[in-house]
Amino acid sequence: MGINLSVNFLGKKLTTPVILASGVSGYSDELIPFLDPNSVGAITTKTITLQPREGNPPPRIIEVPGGIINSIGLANMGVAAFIKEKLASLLKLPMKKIVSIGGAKEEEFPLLARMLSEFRGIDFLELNLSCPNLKKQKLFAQEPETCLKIIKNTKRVSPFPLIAKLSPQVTDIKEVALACEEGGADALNLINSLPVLCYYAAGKKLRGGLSGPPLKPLSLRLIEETRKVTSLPLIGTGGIYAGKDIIDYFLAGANCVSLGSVLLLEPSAPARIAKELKEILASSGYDSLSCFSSSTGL
Amino acid sequence: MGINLSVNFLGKKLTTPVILASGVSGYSDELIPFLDPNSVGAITTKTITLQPREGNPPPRIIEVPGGIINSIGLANMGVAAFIKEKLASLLKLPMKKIVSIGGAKEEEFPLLARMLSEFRGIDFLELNLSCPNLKKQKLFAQEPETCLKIIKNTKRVSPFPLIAKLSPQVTDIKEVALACEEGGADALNLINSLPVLCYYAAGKKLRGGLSGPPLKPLSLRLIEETRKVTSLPLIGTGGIYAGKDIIDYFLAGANCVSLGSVLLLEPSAPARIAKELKEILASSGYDSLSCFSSSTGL
Amino acid sequence: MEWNLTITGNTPLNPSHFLLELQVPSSFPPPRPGQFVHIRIGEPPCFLLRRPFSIFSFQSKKRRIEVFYRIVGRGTKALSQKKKEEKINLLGPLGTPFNWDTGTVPLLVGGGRGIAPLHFLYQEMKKTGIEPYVLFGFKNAEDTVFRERFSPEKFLLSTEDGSAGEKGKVTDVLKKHIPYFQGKINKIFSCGAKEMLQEIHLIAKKEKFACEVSFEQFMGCGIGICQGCVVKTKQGYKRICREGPVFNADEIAWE
Amino acid sequence: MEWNLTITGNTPLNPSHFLLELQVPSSFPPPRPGQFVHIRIGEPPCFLLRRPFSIFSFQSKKRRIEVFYRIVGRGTKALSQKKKEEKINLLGPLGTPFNWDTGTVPLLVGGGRGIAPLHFLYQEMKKTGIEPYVLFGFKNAEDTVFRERFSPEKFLLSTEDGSAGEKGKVTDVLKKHIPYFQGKINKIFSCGAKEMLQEIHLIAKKEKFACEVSFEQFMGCGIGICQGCVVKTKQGYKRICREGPVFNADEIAWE
Ligand SMILES: Cc1cc2nc3c(=O)[nH]c(=O)nc-3n(C[C@H](O)[C@H](O)[C@H](O)COP(=O)(O)OP(=O)(O)OC[C@H]3O[C@@H](n4cnc5c(N)ncnc54)[C@H](O)[C@@H]3O)c2cc1C
Ligand SMILES: Cc1cc2nc3c(=O)[nH]c(=O)nc-3n(C[C@H](O)[C@H](O)[C@H](O)COP(=O)(O)OP(=O)(O)OC[C@H]3O[C@@H](n4cnc5c(N)ncnc54)[C@H](O)[C@@H]3O)c2cc1C
Ligand SMILES: Cc1cc2nc3c(=O)[nH]c(=O)nc-3n(C[C@H](O)[C@H](O)[C@H](O)COP(=O)(O)O)c2cc1C
Ligand SMILES: Cc1cc2nc3c(=O)[nH]c(=O)nc-3n(C[C@H](O)[C@H](O)[C@H](O)COP(=O)(O)O)c2cc1C
Ligand code: FES
Ligand code: FES
Repeated sequence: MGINLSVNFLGKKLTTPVILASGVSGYSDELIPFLDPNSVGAITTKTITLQPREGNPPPRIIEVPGGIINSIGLANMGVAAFIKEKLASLLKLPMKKIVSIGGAKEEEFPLLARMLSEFRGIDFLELNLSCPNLKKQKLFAQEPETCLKIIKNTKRVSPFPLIAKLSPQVTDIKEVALACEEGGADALNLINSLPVLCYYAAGKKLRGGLSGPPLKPLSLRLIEETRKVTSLPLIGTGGIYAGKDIIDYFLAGANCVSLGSVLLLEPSAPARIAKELKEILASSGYDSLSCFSSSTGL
Repeated sequence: MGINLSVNFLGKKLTTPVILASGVSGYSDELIPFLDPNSVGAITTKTITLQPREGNPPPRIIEVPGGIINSIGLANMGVAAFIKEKLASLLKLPMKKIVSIGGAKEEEFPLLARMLSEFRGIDFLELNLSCPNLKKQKLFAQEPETCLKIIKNTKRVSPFPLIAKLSPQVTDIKEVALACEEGGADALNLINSLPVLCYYAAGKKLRGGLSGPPLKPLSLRLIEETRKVTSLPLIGTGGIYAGKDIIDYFLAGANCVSLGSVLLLEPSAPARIAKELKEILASSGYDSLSCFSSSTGL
Repeated sequence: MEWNLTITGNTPLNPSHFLLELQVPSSFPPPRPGQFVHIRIGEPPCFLLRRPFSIFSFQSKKRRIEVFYRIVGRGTKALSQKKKEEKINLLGPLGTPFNWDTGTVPLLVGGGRGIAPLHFLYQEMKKTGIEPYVLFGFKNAEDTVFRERFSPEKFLLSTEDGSAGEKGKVTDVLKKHIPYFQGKINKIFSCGAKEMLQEIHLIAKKEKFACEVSFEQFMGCGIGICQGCVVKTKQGYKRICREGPVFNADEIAWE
Repeated sequence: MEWNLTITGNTPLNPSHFLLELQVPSSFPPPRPGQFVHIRIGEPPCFLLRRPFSIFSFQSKKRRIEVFYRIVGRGTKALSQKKKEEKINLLGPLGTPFNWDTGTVPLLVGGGRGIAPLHFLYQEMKKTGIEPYVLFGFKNAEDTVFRERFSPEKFLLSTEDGSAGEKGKVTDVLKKHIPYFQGKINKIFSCGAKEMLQEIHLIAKKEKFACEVSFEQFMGCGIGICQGCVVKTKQGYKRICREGPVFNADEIAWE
């Protein structure tokens, strides 16, 4: 099929609008054997922190009716080990690369950006302002002022465009989005998983983030609201399992999308999803995604 | 089985902790043929407004993967017709009665309470501060100050204990809960459906409230958080489909629960659920729900 | 009103259309044409709402009901995979049926799967000695199931692609044949897409035929509780599961 | 590593335990004892994560693998309802297997469904001329499946209620028989609940037996990506799906 799935994202061309979300692609090495690289526009690393993080005690992931709850707790090797052990092979991949960074404190975001700044093969940095699995009282993404500050300070030292990843657990996403824009964010990613709680065995609690199908209608609504107040590119994330889900995200105002939980179930999903997307376009008589330019403002 | 499911709620005895939620029991008459009255502690009416409301254009309800989206738009006959046509037969029911009221403006809540005040067979009023299907920019339940004011003014004229029904779409539920308490709420109901968006056919949008299974872990987390800051009785609502779900709500800190979407699928669910609850208690060696008094602070 | 019924058949008529046959107990209220059943497809979290289907036929002696359905999504797909002998849970019969009396000379106009309630209506009318005229429209020849069940001299068929019967939309074919029906019939009964029903109502009004239409709409409870399934009438929204699915077309506030 | 396999059998052994048999193609890598498969139970939104199961046996000639499972929740329930001839999607073989060599004189200690990888281990050890001692513990007699597959003179059975074999927890029975095993065996292989594994490790340490244990933990991806399935070791958390499920018990940071 002569159908072109490529999209322009912050001045770069993604082969498809499908990004692999942070936390479900590891540092990319373990997922690569399952991937058709042509089906993926960009890959996002697990969120990297300044210090290595052990993560939360198990259990860390469980299926509940209709969703998945994870409480990984940002387990990662820390930025130094990441640079030493993983970055070189990541940078050899054909798709665009997004490095997700997470600070325990506000000041750590610019530090992380600075440490990564010399590796120009990185295409974008994503600021994880919204991890639900930390001990903090509030997420950064729940405090517009804090988002603004973090982004502003990171922007100063980052040679890479910045994507701010937001949380659904806010009263007004528009406020947060506007603060990020004011701080200098180049794009927004909506949404991270939703903070929740379950009991997985007699009285045993798991606090974590909900992901999977129910996030889609939530994310669509937040994207629609956000689209009304900003023309920043938006990455739509949450509950994408099929090509048709991506169409809905475009209709709501997203410019590209990212796949999370589906990769846990089906690590080879991107190829299927890209194929479905092509079929949908073909059957509607389109040969590229530019038919959505009106809704996305591209 | 000599198992007693009764719970004390605001000084009244509910035969079971199972309340039928607002909007899924109509004005009670149509559901009654399906109900075993002994399995239900209380019934909540559809939210009643000052003026009759037509509600939103169809479609109004749709299943999406993992959840249900409704956009009824508070269709109801208005308080005058409700009093004239429905209240008398409602008051004859054996279970406790909760009348849900909703104001288009803040001032309408006390007006509604006053109009209902002479019907002493009503046990509780529930203030729907959180309907996701209105045209307003913000829900009352997203503005702690507004909640406080509404409850305070309603409390003045209401001979009935007041339950405030809250929305999950807030940055910090604790703030809202504390404002409600300060305003004089006697109990809180967490949660109403979550504002979302879906596309149900080529490009056709439905904005509405998400209900069903995914609301359970969300509601449990919000209840746990709320329980830390208040000792008000809490009604746990969201995604209850089985007796074991109710146990989880008690563990999180709820004092009773309400059933929403399950009634759409299975109008006779309360009897099954009460039976399951009894079996769980029996198999754990308990003969009443008082085993949960520690977690609920009763 | 809630029943656990045994599937006695679930037969593909073509790749997308199936006929489901269910055994009902003697306590099952005899359904009337236009009424529907609300079928539980599966358990949460797989399926959270029932799916409504018109009753396609009722065999009172064998105590069987039939449902004629088309696969359009996840629920109907799962329904099509159910096997004989499996149990199925449903609410029904629900809703308000079609109305006719001995003076009625009916024309039944159906589109696609909208023929389901009209098939039942046809059967019941024949039992009361009325032989309706029938006009059914489909996409193409493959979809034209059950034509052999109607008396050929009173049966008209149309397909959009002309692969069977007359070519064209069912409403256009109806318009073409109005001269034939004038003076013969006095009431149209119809079921199908809303736009089609509206056109048919216009024709009926012009010709001074009475007209009853059966609507589809997304449903929640199916029993009148949730206000989920409304259609706009001249007296405001009415519930399709309770006041409908059959309405006097004159009542409807068409857009 | 992703396969669509045909179910050649899915047999109840008692009301809660089943044996699933799958045909694998010749390209399927010969699995090693201790490895597991990650089974896709159904489609979203019904099932969102796969479920991990040890390989219970591998018949290289017939190209069949078997999985022995217990119904504990929604996923295993749905698995038990799958029929012969249906297809099933899985990832595998995954994980790091048990280790032994010609000098190993093994005792296999399993509890409940934890016998699954040990059964496969037993079969493979026998192929290399090693005949392991076996001690299996169950809740009650009904659960004591497969006992006839082990040489009676080297097989010990216990049940918690004493309805078959010796009465008691499998760890207590092991302790009782330690004098018998002393000087005979040099390595314990075990799979079961974590508390049981910890007790077994204590016994092994005291007796200076080597000890390998296979863990269960809730899993996400099953292929090392999500960090969902860890166990605490002396070098920090390790992934059960990748560095495990089999670990040298000395490595584990028991609580
Ligand atoms: C009174 C009535 C009688 C009907 N009779 C028949 C019949 O005899 N044969 C037949 O094939 N179909 C009939 N339908 C339509 C049938 O209910 C839908 O095709 C079915 O619900 C689609 O379910 P799904 O899960 O396959 O589709 P999906 O699109 O996956 O369903 C998603 C959601 O949308 C709802 N939905 C989607 N389309 C419709 C629709 N057209 N009407 C109602 N709900 C819809 C579903 O119930 C579900 O909640 C009838 C509908 C009504 C209201
Ligand atoms: C490496 C490994 C090998 C295993 N081998 C076997 C085996 O051979 N036979 C057997 O019967 N079982 C085995 N298990 C356990 C099996 O995976 C669980 O019983 C199964 O996942 C439960 O799924 P469910 O949907 O029925 O339970 P539910 O409790 O409904 O599942 C809810 C969620 O919890 C997870 N979960 C619940 N219990 C466990 C558990 N014990 N381990 C992992 N995840 C769990 C599920 O995967 C799911 O995400 C093994 C587990 C692991 C990690
Ligand atoms: C196991 C797991 C780990 C995750 N880790 C991260 C992470 O490290 N950083 C981050 O920004 N998001 C993380 N996420 C969130 C996802 O990137 C995504 O935002 C979320 O899961 C919603 O998308 P989905 O519904 O497609 O899963 C994680 C999600 C899962 C399921
Ligand atoms: C069809 C429908 C109508 C509803 N109408 C109301 C309403 O009028 N007032 C209200 O407070 N909540 C209303 N709700 C919300 C429910 O009372 C409940 O809070 C929500 O559905 C979450 O519970 P559930 O997951 O058990 O459905 C409605 C929900 C549904 C599904
Ligand atoms: S579907 Fe609930 S009122 Fe009709
Ligand atoms: S399950 Fe994902 S790393 Fe093991």
